[in-house]
Amino acid sequence: AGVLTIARNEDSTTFDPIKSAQNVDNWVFSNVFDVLVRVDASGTKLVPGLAESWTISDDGLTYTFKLRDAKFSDGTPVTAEDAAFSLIRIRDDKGSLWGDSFKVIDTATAADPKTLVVKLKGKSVPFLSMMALPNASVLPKKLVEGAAADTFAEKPVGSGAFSLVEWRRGDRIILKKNPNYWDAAKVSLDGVEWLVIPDDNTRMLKIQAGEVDAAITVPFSRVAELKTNPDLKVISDPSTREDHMLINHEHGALAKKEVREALDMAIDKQAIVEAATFGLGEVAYSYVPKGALYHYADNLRRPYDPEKAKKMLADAGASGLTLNYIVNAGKETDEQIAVLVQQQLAKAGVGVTLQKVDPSQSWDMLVTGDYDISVMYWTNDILDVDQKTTFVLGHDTNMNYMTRYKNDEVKALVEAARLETDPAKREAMYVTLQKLAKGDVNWIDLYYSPYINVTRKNIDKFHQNPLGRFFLEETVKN
Amino acid sequence: MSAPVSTQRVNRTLIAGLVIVGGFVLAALAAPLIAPYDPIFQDGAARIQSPSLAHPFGTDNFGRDILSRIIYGARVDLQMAVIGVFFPLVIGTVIGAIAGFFGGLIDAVLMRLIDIILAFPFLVLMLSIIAILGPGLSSFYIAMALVGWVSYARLIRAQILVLKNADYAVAAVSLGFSRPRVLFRHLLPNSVAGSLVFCMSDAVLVLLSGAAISYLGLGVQPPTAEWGIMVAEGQAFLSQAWWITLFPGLSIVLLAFGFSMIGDALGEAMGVHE
Amino acid sequence: MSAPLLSIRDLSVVVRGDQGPRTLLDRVSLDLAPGEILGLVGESGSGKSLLCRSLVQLLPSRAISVTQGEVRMGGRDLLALSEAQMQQVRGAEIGMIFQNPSSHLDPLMRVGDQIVEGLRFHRRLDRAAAKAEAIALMGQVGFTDPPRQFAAYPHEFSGGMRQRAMIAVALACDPKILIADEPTTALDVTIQAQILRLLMELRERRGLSIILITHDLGVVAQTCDRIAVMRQGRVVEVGDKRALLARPAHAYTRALIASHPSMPVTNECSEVDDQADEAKVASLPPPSAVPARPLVEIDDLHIRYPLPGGLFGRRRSFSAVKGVSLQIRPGETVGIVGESGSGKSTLARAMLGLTPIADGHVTFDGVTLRGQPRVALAKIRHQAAMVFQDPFNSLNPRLTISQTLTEVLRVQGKVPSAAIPARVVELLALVELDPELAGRRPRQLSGGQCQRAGIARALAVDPRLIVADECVAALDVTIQAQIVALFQRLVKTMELTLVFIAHDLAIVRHLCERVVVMHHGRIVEEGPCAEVFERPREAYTAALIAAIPDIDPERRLLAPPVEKLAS
Amino acid sequence: MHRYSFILMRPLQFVPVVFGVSLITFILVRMIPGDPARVLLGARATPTAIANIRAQFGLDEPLWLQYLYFLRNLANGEMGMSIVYRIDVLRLIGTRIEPTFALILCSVLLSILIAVPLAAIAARNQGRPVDHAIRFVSTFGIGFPPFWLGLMLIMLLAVRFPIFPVSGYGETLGDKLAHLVLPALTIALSLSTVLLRSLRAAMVDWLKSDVATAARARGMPESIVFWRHVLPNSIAPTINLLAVNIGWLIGGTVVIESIFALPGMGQLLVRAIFSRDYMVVQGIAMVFACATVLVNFLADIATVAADPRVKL
Ligand SMILES: Nc1ncnc2c1ncn2[C@@H]1O[C@H](COP(=O)(O)OP(=O)(O)OP(=O)(O)O)[C@@H](O)[C@H]1O
Ligand SMILES: Nc1ncnc2c1ncn2[C@@H]1O[C@H](COP(=O)(O)OP(=O)(O)OP(=O)(O)O)[C@@H](O)[C@H]1O
Ligand SMILES: [Mg+2]
Ligand SMILES: [Mg+2]
Ligand code: NI
Repeated sequence: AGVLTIARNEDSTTFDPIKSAQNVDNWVFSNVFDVLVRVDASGTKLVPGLAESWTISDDGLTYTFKLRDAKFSDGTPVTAEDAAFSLIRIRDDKGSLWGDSFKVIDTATAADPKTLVVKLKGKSVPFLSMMALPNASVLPKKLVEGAAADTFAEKPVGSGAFSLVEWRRGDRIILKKNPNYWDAAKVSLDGVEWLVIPDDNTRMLKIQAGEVDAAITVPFSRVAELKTNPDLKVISDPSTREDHMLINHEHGALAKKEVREALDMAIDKQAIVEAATFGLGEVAYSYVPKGALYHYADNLRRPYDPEKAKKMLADAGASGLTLNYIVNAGKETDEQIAVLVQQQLAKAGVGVTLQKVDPSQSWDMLVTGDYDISVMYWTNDILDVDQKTTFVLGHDTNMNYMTRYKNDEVKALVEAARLETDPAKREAMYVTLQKLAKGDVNWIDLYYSPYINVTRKNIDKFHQNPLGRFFLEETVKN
Repeated sequence: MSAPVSTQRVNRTLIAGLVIVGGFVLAALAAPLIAPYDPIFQDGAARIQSPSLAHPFGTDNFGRDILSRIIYGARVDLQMAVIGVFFPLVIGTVIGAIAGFFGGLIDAVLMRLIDIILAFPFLVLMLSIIAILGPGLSSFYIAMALVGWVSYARLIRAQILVLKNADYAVAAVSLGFSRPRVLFRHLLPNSVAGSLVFCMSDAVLVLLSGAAISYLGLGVQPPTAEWGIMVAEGQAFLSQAWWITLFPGLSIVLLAFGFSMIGDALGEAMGVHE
Repeated sequence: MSAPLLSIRDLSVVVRGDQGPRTLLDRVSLDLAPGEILGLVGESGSGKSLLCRSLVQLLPSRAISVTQGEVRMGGRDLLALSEAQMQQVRGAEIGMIFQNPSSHLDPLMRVGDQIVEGLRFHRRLDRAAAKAEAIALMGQVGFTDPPRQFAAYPHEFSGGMRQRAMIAVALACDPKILIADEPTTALDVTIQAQILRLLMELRERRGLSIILITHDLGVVAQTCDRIAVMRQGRVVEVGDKRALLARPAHAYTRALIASHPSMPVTNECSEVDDQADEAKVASLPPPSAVPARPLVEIDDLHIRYPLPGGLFGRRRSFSAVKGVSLQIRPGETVGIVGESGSGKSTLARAMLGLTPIADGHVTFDGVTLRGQPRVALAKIRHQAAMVFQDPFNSLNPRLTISQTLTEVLRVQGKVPSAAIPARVVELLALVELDPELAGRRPRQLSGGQCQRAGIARALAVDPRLIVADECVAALDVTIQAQIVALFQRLVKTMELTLVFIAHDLAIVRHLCERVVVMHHGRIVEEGPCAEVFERPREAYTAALIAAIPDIDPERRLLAPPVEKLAS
Repeated sequence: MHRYSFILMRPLQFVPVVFGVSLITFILVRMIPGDPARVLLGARATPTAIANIRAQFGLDEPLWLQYLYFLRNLANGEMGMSIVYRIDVLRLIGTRIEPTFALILCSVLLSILIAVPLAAIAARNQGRPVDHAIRFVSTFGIGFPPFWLGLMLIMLLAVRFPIFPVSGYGETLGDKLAHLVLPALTIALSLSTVLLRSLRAAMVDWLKSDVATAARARGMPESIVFWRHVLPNSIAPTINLLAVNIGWLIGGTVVIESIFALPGMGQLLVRAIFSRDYMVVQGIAMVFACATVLVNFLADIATVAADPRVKL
């Protein structure tokens, strides 16, 4: 029982799920809304949400969801009509940020109040995983339709475990237990408050002072110290976050595979793990993060060998290489890594010019190819690896995540894997992809890192799954 | 003549101020000679060490020697203070002098411009300019110059407005001196005292603005040693490694102290109050 | 002499400074009888103010202290009183009025409240009673509408009114002694006469004893019973007014009397070797006999200043000069007199093209300013120069005297640059400035020295016309006399045309051939000096002349209040 | 009466200022490289999605047209839609306006409460050890980076000795004040030193002035001399200094807001700049500009009220 107060570093932007693509919003959407299909706590399985069960037609084009008896927080029942409306809305609404991702849906109709039938335009294995996106939550049709959407975004009604009481912008979001939630009996908390405390120090001081029950996004540098505090519990949950170094394949010597290999060998990832994550992370070796589906644990790991790297560069005619490194301003770890990489590459004879730019601008520079290297990260938001694979290797319109990496064999394989329904075959295909990407050094995998959160001693079961969802319906405040 | 006691005090304040600022200038000039380590060298084995004989001010999370970084930082911070004040001073003085001296339409237009800049949120300008030009010192200087001249222009204009009716200015006109000569040779030298005093506290403001920008993540390029960014980055280790923030923080405070003392002494000597 | 009300014995005051202690007052002894007016005269810095301030223990700095002596009043030694006891003496027994009423009245407090403040503190009156009393007092000191003026702020008053307010504040607690520290130095002669008359009336009515500080012997001669002469911290001579003026014992007193401008011209103190020059001038034909073209010709001149305020762009303006016509012939010495604010400076500036002209014409040597501004200005800048009232503020404080002169010579370009240093030396000699002073800045010079530098600067232009705007008003009488003598000499030797502006008629009478009287922006009278001063045609002129305190105590200062007559 | 006639005139001068600020902001924020649509869409951005967003917010129109739209909206009392928050900018600002201005108000009051008594003590003991001590501390106080000072205050007065809350903003008035103490103190510690120095200098001058001498000469005790004559005269010149500093504070509180997690406009502004939420930046710039202009206006009125000689 009791109200759980959680300190985080940023405020939500909206309560209309289709209008946001940010974690800050998704993490609250999951509290307030519910989806047809959920990803379980381990982040590896799809489990029933609002849909009790589902069937897939043999041609893989028709999905039939059987909805459970659930109610929205205002007491009206959740119907297949609402579900169909929500799917069409995320695909077609002018304000939707997800239109492209849901284009594969052809029709969504309510066969009866509890049966939703979705027809796809083409076969898509990842489709079911997409249903678990908080952005695809089921919304009450009559409250969202037409002009009501704007009001709804501030006074949302959902079928999640909690419902919104008040949103004090910039300060906190106050949620209370939703008595109409289909699994309400299991929910222990009376309510949840998401507080905004942007400064890392203040956030940590806030929980140390006992003014909040939990604080999320704990800086790695703080973990050791917080662990010594007997009133606190530091929780480390595996995540799908992977930090990697983008390489612009179109820039001079970087087009040569040997040069990229040399760079991979010139970077001491273990040192980065030590310095930037204080040993909490783990050296990465595949673009598919550890703990995610189809992760290949035996992928190639090039040893750290600056001497050899130097030689390889000389052999490739690229000694005296100087690289333009775009650093995202205001991200502490990114700046730390930049400084470290600069020093490491110097040992291999590679000069690095750091160029710090505001993160919104760095996007533009990466897109236009106005860079040599830059560190970015990716966190999966759906269970299936296809999404990331397509973005990173599938010759997507975004130039393979701005790296301009080109390999037609890889591209064909990405297409094939998307349509492969046999899990074993599919896994094999993704293993191959991981090997090929590593071989080509599409980018340099740096490290995997966990979600680090901290709670007061009296809080139990405060967990995130690798996709980031908090399971507050299970959390207990003693 | 009339107050021997206060003359002595002025001198003491001035000397104390000059000693502090001069000390930093020396440290900056002689940095390669006196700094015990390379300021950007990272010693993986010596991360976050508390002050010791080997590292008198301790090391930071990269194992860089804080003392050396402070010494090298003096170069950047003094440069920031000087350039961050110099351009506003020059631009503001010229504009203020012209507005005050010529009056009329020029004055009216410049005054409206000043009103606009005063009403313009400093942060929007600062962050926009830095975002447009990219983080770094030159963007910082440009932003400071675009905003900072206003205070000087107002000070100088007010002075010139008074002085241009002073007898010696009228005398200069009546003796057939040209207008630029009257303005630049007679009026300006007599009106800059207030600005020179203000300079000193302005230098402190510049350093603090720099630190604030670093806090917002748009400070100088890493791995440059600069006090503001050292404090801002060291925040993460505030409770476990106080020395990472304390020493650069104290350096800012001390340099600011030196500047204010010089400003005080100048003000008292020239009979101007801020 | 009856038993003294206040008796000062062997009072010494010392300032501790960098170079050890310096004695500012040296064993001063003085007595003040009940109902007596004691005049305290002496050059600037002689310790007059200090003496009075030590009576009430209000020394100007912590470094200054009384080292010996006593001040007896009603059986007590004032110097031995505690601060709390002293507060009862100040205001209640000894009231003070100061030289500069503008800076001594609190600008943020209504005048009436400043009077009330003392009444409530010393006499413990309640608000209403105090207010009534204050209004009565304001009436006594000559306010015309006390109930309304009670609520006015000091800046809304003229200088004379402010001085009256100051007096009312001092009288509020009915003191036995009033110390008036140069109460009229900043004021017009006409206002000065009113204030002095007020002080004498108060003495009659209240039986006040007054110590009147001044450096104008004329003021003393007109008002005081006894005179004390101070010099360098000592009282060099004390005595009954008539006796002292008639038979000054001390050389300094004699010098003071001699340099008083109201002394007849024949008694003049100018150097003996001027005789020769004077002879030369006398041999020249009178200027009017030469049908020369006027050097300056002013025709129906109007000058307006914009006034601040004015709602929605309706600009209001104030006419400082309203239709003045005047001709000045080469070689003439013309005096312009008139009360403060009558437009003298404005006219002078207009003559030199330093002020925009609203209407009318100024012609300099045949070129009109409005017709051919460029030519005229170029001509004026080359042939005319101005000497300013304030010797310190008219010199650029950052430049040394020789830098100042050099710059003028260079800009004017009349002297080849190689010859400039020599010319500087020559100019300094001309104004009798020690060449050693050339390297100093204005702040390092005395007022008289600065004023000489100012004149040298004007001469550097090698002008035909010099306009001197109140160039001696701020100086001591003795220095005044020197500067006037210098002008006389220069005019005679250099064929200058001189326009001499002053509100002190005595000096003008001394120096000029012709005088122009201005009032409220108009010329009210004009003519040869001797004529105008002997037989003024206008009442205003007569009032001005009558207001000059003569050093001869028998020529009483009895003229009626000027404003009422003239306005 | 007449002295206050500027109150009628002055608002006319606001117009060019507000117009100028809007134009400069408009141009400036659009010169920043980076596309709001891309920021909004994040890593998964696709060209069609970007084009869609740009069209929705009119970002594909020519600049001058966008500015005209902005002006037209402004004339209707609207400021457009936030790209990130998807609500009306004025409403968004409305939710964030209170903490910022409450913070500024508290800081200014606190600074005055600190500065006036200390300046009085220092000036009345000029040259004595107390004076030196106060001047020394105040000179030192100027150089502290506020974010550092703020954290130190939190550690001391909220964690070590839990007197005040660590961060945030309350709901009831008392609660809000409690939350505002530490941030206001952080600002006041530096603002008050500026005021203190100026006030002390003025007081020292006025204590030596003729006005004070005249008051003493009529037997006024030192306390009356100080409180009735010296203090009012010293305050007048400080009003302007205070106004200039409030001008700096307006829009300069972001660091403090961030440290103390105050849900104010400063934070919103910085986020908006970083995410290129043009409309929000414009809106806040306008609000700040109006506030600054208003503060100066009030300062003018205060100056006129404080000193009967002043005409504007
Ligand atoms: N605050 C001070 N510190 C040191 N010396 C002072 C101070 N005030 C006055 N003096 C010195 O005391 C002497 C007497 O000054 P005082 O003001 O009494 O002269 P005064 O006769 O009133 O002159 P004036 O006619 O110019 O008013 C002067 O030599 C002056 O330099
Ligand atoms: N710059 C100005 N702006 C507005 N009014 C002015 C200005 N200068 C002078 N006046 C006004 O013009 C009138 C004449 O001034 P002017 O200085 O010529 O008088 P004056 O005869 O020289 O007086 P004084 O003897 O005091 O020097 C005065 O009422 C004065 O207030
Ligand atoms: Mg005196
Ligand atoms: Mg004049
Ligand atoms: Ni008159």
